[in-house]
Amino acid sequence: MTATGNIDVKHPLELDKPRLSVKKPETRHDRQGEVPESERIGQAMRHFVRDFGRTAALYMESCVHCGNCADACHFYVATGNPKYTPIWKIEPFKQAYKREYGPFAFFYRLLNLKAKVTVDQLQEWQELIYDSCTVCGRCSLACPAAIDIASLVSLARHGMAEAGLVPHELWAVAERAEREGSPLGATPKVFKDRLEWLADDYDIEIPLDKPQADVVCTMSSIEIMKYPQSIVATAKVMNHLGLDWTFRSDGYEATNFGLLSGKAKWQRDMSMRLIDATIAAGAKLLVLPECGHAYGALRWQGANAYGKPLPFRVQHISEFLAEHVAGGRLKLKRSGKSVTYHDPCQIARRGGATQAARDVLKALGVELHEMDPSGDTNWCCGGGGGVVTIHRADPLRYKVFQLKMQQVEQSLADAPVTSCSNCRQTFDDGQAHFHWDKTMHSLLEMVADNLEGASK
Amino acid sequence: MDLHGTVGEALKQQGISRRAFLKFCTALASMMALPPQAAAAMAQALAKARRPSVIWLPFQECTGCTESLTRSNSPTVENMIFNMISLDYHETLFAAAGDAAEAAREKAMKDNFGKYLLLVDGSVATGLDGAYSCIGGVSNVQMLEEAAKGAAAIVAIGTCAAFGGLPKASPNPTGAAPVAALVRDKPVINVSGCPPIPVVITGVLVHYLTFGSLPELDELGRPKAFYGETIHDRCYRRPFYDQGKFAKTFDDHGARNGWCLYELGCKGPVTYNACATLKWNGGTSFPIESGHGCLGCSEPDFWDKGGFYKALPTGNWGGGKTLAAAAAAGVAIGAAAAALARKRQADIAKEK
Amino acid sequence: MDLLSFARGPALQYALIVFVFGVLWRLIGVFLLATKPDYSEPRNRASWKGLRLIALRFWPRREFAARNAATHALGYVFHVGFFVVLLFYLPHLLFLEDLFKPLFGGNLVQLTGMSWPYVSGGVIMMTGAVTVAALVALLVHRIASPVKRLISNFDDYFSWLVTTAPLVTGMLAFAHLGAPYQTLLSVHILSVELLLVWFPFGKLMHSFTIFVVRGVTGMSFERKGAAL
Amino acid sequence: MSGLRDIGVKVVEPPASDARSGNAEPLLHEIATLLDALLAGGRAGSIDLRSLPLTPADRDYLRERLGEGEVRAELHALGPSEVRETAYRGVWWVTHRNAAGELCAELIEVTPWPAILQAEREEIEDAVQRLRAQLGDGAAWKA
Repeated sequence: MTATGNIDVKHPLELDKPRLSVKKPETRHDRQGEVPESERIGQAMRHFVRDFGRTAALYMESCVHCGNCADACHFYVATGNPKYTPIWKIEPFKQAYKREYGPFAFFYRLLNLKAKVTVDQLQEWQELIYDSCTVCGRCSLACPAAIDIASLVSLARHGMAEAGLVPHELWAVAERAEREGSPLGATPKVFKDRLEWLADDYDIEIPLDKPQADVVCTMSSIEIMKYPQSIVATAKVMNHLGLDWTFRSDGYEATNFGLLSGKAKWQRDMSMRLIDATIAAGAKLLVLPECGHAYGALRWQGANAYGKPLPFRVQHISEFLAEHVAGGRLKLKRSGKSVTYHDPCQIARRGGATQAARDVLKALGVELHEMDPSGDTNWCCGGGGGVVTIHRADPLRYKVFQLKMQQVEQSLADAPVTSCSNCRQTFDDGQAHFHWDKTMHSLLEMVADNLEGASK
Repeated sequence: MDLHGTVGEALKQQGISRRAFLKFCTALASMMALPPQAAAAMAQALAKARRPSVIWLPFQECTGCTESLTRSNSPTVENMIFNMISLDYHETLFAAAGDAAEAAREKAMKDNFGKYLLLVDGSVATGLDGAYSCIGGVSNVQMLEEAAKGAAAIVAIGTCAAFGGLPKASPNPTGAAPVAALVRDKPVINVSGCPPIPVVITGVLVHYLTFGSLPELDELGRPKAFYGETIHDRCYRRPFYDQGKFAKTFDDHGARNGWCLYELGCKGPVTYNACATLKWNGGTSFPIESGHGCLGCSEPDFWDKGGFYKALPTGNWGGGKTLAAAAAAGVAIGAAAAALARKRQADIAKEK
Repeated sequence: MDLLSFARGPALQYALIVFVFGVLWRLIGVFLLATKPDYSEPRNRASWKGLRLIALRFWPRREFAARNAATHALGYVFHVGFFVVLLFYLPHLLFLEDLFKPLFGGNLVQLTGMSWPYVSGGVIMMTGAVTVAALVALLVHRIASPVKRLISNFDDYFSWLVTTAPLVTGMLAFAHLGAPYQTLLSVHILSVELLLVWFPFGKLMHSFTIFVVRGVTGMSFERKGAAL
Repeated sequence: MSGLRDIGVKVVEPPASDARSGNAEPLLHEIATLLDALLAGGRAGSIDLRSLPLTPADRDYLRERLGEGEVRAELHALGPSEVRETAYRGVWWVTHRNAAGELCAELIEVTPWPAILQAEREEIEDAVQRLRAQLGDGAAWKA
C-alpha cells in the first residue's frame, strides 16, 4: 500500500468540478501492487472461489445465452455495442467458476474444457466490470432465468480487487476512504468543522457525538463536500420532529467504496464503523442519507458483516420521511411544483423502497409526472456503482446520460428530484456537459424547505 | 410322364388347356403388379421354358410353409405351380421314403447338376456340427452344402430358412442359422414370412422360370415385388392411424369398429410383406383385418423384438434398477464434488 | 441385433443412465454448495411469496417486451410446439408410459383410470413443422444478432442441434421418407438418445434449473421488497 | 359353424368407401386412346382393373358407361371366366375367377378379338389328329 504521505500528491482530489473525484491522471495506474502475474491471478481465483455460494453457482449454471439482458442494459442500449451485454461482463468468471468450483470442475480442469483465466483477460474485462456497469440490476429483471446478474458483477469485483485490478480513480478513493474514513477528504476533523460552520451559518443545532441518542444520522461525503445543505436539511427535519438524534464522528461516512471497488475487507470495515458507532450511541435507528449504494451496503449487507442481526433498525432517509408523513407527525406545505422523480436504482429496484419517495412527494402536493419507465424499471443515471469516479468512463457515461435527459424532457416536468447525492452529482455533471437547463433537486431539501408548523 | 420336357408339354399331358394356362399367367401378372401385356409374354416364355427340376430340402421346419403352398381342396391358381415344375424331392409329399427317397434326390441332383432349383424350408442346425438335425444320417449342414453346389438358384422358403425364424429365437439351442449365412456363393432369394403367402412363393418361382433371373431383391434378399412396402403403408386401417383412432383393448369400442391396433402391439409399420394387399386364404383376410396386430413375421428375429403385445415405440431398456443405481451414483458424485468445493473454500478462508 | 433393436434396447438404456446420472450429479453438485445465512432485517417476512416469480418470469415485463418480442414469440412457439409433439402423440405417450412404468409401478392409464388425450398424426406433423421453423428462425437470429453471436458458444449450437434433430427425424419417420421405416425410426430414437446424453452437460439443464433460480431470486427479492 | 357375421367384430370399411373415388372417368379416356392406337398401329391394349384403386361404385359407374355389347362368352378352365363385349366394339370386359369362385383377374381389353377366346394352333393340330383317329381314317394331317 502506498505510503500515506504521498497519497495526496499521487491522487490529488478534484472537488471544484460538478463531479467530485480524483484528478484525471495523466498516466493511468489501473493495476495495484507489484505482484507477479501468476500470483495476481491466483489471488483473483482464490477470492472469487472464497465468496462463492450456492445461489451464485446456480446463476452460473442457468444462463441460456438468450441475450435479453442486453436490451435492458442502458450501456448496450445507448451504444449498441454487444460487449456491454450484462452476462458477457461475467464471462471470465463463469469460465473460472466452471474450472474451479462447478460440479464438473475436476473434468473441466482435466480436459481443459475452459481455459484458465489470464490477467490480460481480466485487464480487458476491467472496463466491462467497472466502467460500463453501475450494478443497477435492470438486467436482473429482464432475465427469463431470473439470474441476478448484478450480484454476479459485485462478486466478480471481489476477484478483480484481490487481483489488484481496480480502475485508477476508484481504487484511489476507496483506499483513501479505508484510511481516512472518507473517499473525498471528509475526514472526521473536516466533518466536525463543517458541522460547526453550518450550525453557525444556519443558526441550527446539529448535535455531534451525543453519548446517547435514539437516532444516529449519517452523511455521504458527496453531501459533506458538495451539498452541505443536505446536512442542514437533515438537522431541520430531525429537530422539527423533536427526535433525540446525533451525528457520530466515529461513524458518519455512509458511502462504502469497499463495496464499489470490490474490496470485501474494506467493505466490512466501513460498515462496521457505522454499526459500532450506532451501538455506541445506544440508538434504535440508523438513518442512511441520500445515497444509493450506502443503502444496499448497510441495510442489506450490514448485518452479514456484523455476523448477526443488527440491534437497531436501518432506514433510508426517504423511508424515514415517508414513515413520519404517514404517521402524521411530519406536516408539509403544499408546493404545487411540477416535478418528475428519478428512482435511485439501489433504493427502488434493488432496495425495494420505491413507494417511500412517492408518498413524501404526495405529501408535498407536487404535480408528479412519472417518467416512462420509472419506479422499479427506471433507467439508471449512469453514474452509480463507482462509474462516476472513473474519468476513463466519462464518454460512455455521457452517452448513457442522454437516455435520462430524454426521459426527463418527455415527462414535461419543471424539475427532476431524486434522493441520492451520487445521482445528483451525475446529473450536475451531465447538465454541465450538455448545457442542459434542468437542475436535479434533493427530496430531503425539498422537505426541509416546506416543513409545516413550528418545530417541536 | 416325361419329367424334363418343356413346361408346355407337361401341362398338355395333364390336360391343362392353353386357355387355362393363359388365365393363370394373367392372374399371376396382375398379382405381381406386372403390366397386363406381360401375361401373354409370360405364357409364351413359360410354355417353352424347360421344366426345371426342383429339390425341396426340409430342415428345422414345421411344414407350415409346405402346408401354405400346397393346401387347397381345388386346383387354384396358387398351386398350379406343381404342374409346371418337376418336384424331384419333397419329404412330406413323396410317396417314396427312406433310401428310395434319398436315391431319387441324389439322382435328380446328378442328372440336373447346375440346373435344378433348390428350395430350402426351415433353418439349418449348426449346433454340435449339425448333429441336432439330420436326414438319413446326413446333417442339414452337409446336405445343404452338397445340394447347393449344383443348384442354379436357392429359394429360402419361410422366415426360418430366410432369417433363422423360431428355432433361432434366443437362446437358439440348436445353433439354427439361415440359409444365406451358410451359402455364400449362390444367389439366395429369401421368401420370408411365417408362413409366406402362397402366391408369393408361386410368384417367385414363376418369375425365375419365366425370366430365368432373380427378381429384384431388397437388402435382406427378399423380392421387392412382394416385400417392397410395409404392411402399415398398405393397411386398410391406416386412415384410423392417421386420425389417431386406436383400439385400447381387443374388445373395446375401438376394436369393434376396426380401429388401428397400434397400441395393441401391431408391428405393421416395421414389417415388409404383401399381406395387406394380397391377403390370406385366397384374399379372405389378413391378421389385422381379423382384429389382431401384425406380428412382423417376415422380419428377422421377430420373436425377440420385445413381445407381440408390447407397442412398437416402447423400448426394452432393462427396467428401473439400473436407473436407480445411476441416480445413486449421480447423487454420490455430486455430493463429493460439492464437498470438494466447500473444502477448497474453507481452506482459502482460513488462509486470510 | 439390428439397428432398431440396438436403438430401442442397449442404446436407450445407456442414454437413460447417463441422463439420470449426469442430471443428479450436476444438480446435487450445485445444491450442496456452501450458503451463508442473511441476517439483514427482512422487509417482508413471508419471502416464500417470492416463489410467484417462477410464474411471473414466464412473461417479460412491459418495458422489456417490445425490444425482444421476436425472441419471445419464437421461443414460445418452439417450446409449446415441442411439448405438444412430445405429449399429445400416442406413440410418444406409449414410450413415456413404458419409461415411467418402474417409477409409478405400473401402467399409468390403468392406475389412474384417466387416459391422456392425444391428437392425430397430421396435426402433430404440422405442429412439428412449425416448431422446426421456429427453431431455424431462432438459430438464424442467434447468428445474425451481434449480441447473441458474441455470447453464444459450442453449447448453444450443439444443444440447438440435439433439440432439432429428434423433431426432423421424427417427422421423416412419420412420413416414411427416404429410407426403410426401421432405419428412420432407429435414427429418430438415436437422435433422442443423443439429446438425453448431452442434456446434463449443456444448457438443456435450464429445464430444471430455471424454476429453482426463479424461486431463489424471487424469495431473495421478495424478502427485500424489491420488484419481481 | 357360425359365420363371420356372428363374431362381435364389426369390420368397418374405411370411411367414404362407397363414394366414387374419381378414378373411373380417366379410364374412359384411356380406353379411347387405346382404341385410336388399335386403329392406327393395330396394337391391342388392356387395363388391369385390380391394380387400380377403384371402389365398387367406380366399377358400377364404369360398367354403366361402357354398356353391353352383342357378345357374352363363358369360359370354363381352372374356374369360370367371362368375356363380355361392351357397347363399344373392340372393348371387352374380361373377368377371371378361380376354381373357388374368387376373383383373380379383371381386365378391360381393347382388341378385335380377346386372345383368351382364340384356339391355339397347337391345340388345333391335336384336334385334327384326335378327330381323324375317331373317324378311323389313319392318315394324320401332315403340317
